[in-house]
Amino acid sequence: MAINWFKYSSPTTFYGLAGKMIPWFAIPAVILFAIGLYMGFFVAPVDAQQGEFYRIMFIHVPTSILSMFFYLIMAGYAALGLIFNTRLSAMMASAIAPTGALFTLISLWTGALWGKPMWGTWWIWDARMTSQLILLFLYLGFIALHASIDEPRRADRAAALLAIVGSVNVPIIYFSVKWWNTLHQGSTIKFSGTSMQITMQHTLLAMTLACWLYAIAVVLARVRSIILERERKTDWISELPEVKL
Amino acid sequence: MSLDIWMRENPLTYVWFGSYAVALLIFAIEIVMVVRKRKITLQQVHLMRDAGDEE
Amino acid sequence: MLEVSNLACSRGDHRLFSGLNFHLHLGQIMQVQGVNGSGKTSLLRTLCGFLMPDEGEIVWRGERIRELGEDYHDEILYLGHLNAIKDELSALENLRISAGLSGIELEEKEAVTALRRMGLRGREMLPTKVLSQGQRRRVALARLLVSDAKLWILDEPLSALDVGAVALIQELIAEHLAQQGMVIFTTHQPLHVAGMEMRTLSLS
Amino acid sequence: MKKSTMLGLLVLVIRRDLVLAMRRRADVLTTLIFFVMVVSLFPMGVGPEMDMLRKMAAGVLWVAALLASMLSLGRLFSADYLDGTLEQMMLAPQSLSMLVLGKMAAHWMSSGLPLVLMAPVLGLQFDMSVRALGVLIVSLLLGTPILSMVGAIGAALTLGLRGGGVLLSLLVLPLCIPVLIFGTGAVEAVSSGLSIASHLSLLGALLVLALVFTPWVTAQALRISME
Repeated sequence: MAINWFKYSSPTTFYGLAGKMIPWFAIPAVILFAIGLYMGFFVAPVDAQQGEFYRIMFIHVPTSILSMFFYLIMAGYAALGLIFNTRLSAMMASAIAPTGALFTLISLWTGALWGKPMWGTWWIWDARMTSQLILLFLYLGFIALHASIDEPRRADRAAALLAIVGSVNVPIIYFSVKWWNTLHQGSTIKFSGTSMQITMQHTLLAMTLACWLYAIAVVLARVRSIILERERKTDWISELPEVKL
Repeated sequence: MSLDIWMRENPLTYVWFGSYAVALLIFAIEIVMVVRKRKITLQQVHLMRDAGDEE
Repeated sequence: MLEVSNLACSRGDHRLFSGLNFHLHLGQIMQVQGVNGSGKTSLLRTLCGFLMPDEGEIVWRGERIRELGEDYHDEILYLGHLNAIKDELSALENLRISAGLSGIELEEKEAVTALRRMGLRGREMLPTKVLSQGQRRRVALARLLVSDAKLWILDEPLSALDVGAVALIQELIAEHLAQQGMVIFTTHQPLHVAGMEMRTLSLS
Repeated sequence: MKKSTMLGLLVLVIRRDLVLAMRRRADVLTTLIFFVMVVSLFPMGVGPEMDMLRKMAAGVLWVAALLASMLSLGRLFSADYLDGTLEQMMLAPQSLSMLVLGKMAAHWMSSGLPLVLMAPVLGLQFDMSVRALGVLIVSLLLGTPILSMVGAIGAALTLGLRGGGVLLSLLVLPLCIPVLIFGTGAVEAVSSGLSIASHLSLLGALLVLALVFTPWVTAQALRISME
């Protein structure tokens, strides 16, 4: 079956498509959040060593994983936009950035709250925490660069190049931070039990999926606004029912 | 430290309000921002269209 | 030699021109006309390859300029609004460096000769910051004398120049065309080249 | 008249930028004075205990060098951008990456190298041992060119933007963290009697990587910014 992918990569088609898709991601996200929270607080048992505190994991781990993952997705879209000159890819990249930055922020915040009861301090210069902090800087750099260039085309392309350079740098940064951390004998996060309980795994899975779906819904909603803003002078925008009114 | 003692006595409250409530609040703020941005953008498009009609 | 087909260009949301077609052959000269903001400079910058056209192609000797890259750069000379000269350097240093950037190693004697022909005798060694606006423009224009480029792309070459210098530039352009060179330029002042048919391209 | 080669063009750009730096000596000196000042402020902030200062020395010198090189990066392309020379460079018959490499080299010689030469004097203020000083110089020699090269990408991306200087630091500093880590790590390894070879070779590897990729990336960034 030959699907014309380029048809879906045009902002015109995607605008309508995204509008239809948002509920399909948003509603499952809400349901999964409800399930995940219920399981996390009422079903999952108390951990032998960490007590109730380990329950932070169910929000900390998904946001940490996804924040890194979103950076790569963002850089991927940016690269597509730069190479094939597709407008939609660049718009997607700039729509992902705020969500990615907020996920990183949540990950840092919950990490600090987890750290306090575990190590007695809000912040430790642990390899993963430090990498997350640097990741937040990279997101902020992308957003700041995009925001300070008035011409949309240059903004897209410059930010895209930065995202690509950043994603090439992420492994180097991660490796160097890890190396630095082992040299300085810092503590690292270790999970107390040898293996996670099956309910914990399921909870984690539900929460990760919920966060993922939520992020997709928000990104789609944001990209719709971006399309509307960028294409406001075109004819198809003025044909839209929400614009005609 | 009093916070340490309070934390150990009410771990669930600490976990819930400390991380989950904050995370959900951040999500809520993000949703509000996205909705607002859509509203403002639509308004701008309307304004532009009205201005275009008068020309 | 230079073929432009269906060229479209925009700045931001604003479409400057579209569906632009023209050819330029050896020994031909073309003036780009249009009111302020009609896209003259953008057209010239697109021809240099600084700007990516929205649509259309620019072909030089049968190949697209994007693919030619440096080989195309070797054959063109661009003179923009900005003089590309440094205040801290002398006229002589400026000329030798800008010639060097366009791939030509210039002897001091050759550079001095060129500057003298541009009417800068006795000012070769002065830092350009003490020169007047017109004299700086002359330093920039001295590049025309030492270049071996086929196609000259000149954006307002006559700005800030006095009558004598304008005559000199006209003379230089005539020489260049006589040697099978090509010129595309914009100007708000009249520019006459003796014995040459001046083609015009109007942007609206 | 004769045609110039790729190497000729590289030398031309380096020479030109160095001559310009010589004629604007104040700029070079400002960077150097900034570096000296930042380093000298640290003992006043943390107290004059020599044991602590000795431990901090490498980190302080490296962070100060990082900040000082950020200061001078803003000027890397902006002057050429404003007077139109950058346009002419983009029309040079050799690849733009080569010219960019030349500008990076000149930038390092006029802003990085003075810092490296100044570092031992400042290291003495922190009572560093001779061996540690030697390693510090080697690590700075390997590391500061990377700062110039990675910084050039940021300088090219922020060309002509309002508030470009601050933005430049925001973009470039996170990317420079590995250099900082390996650079200070080497000096600390000496102090604690460990082998320094791995740190310096990693720093060398980063330098090679930067040499291969950054000129091309910077050239692309310049093309984007010139549109």
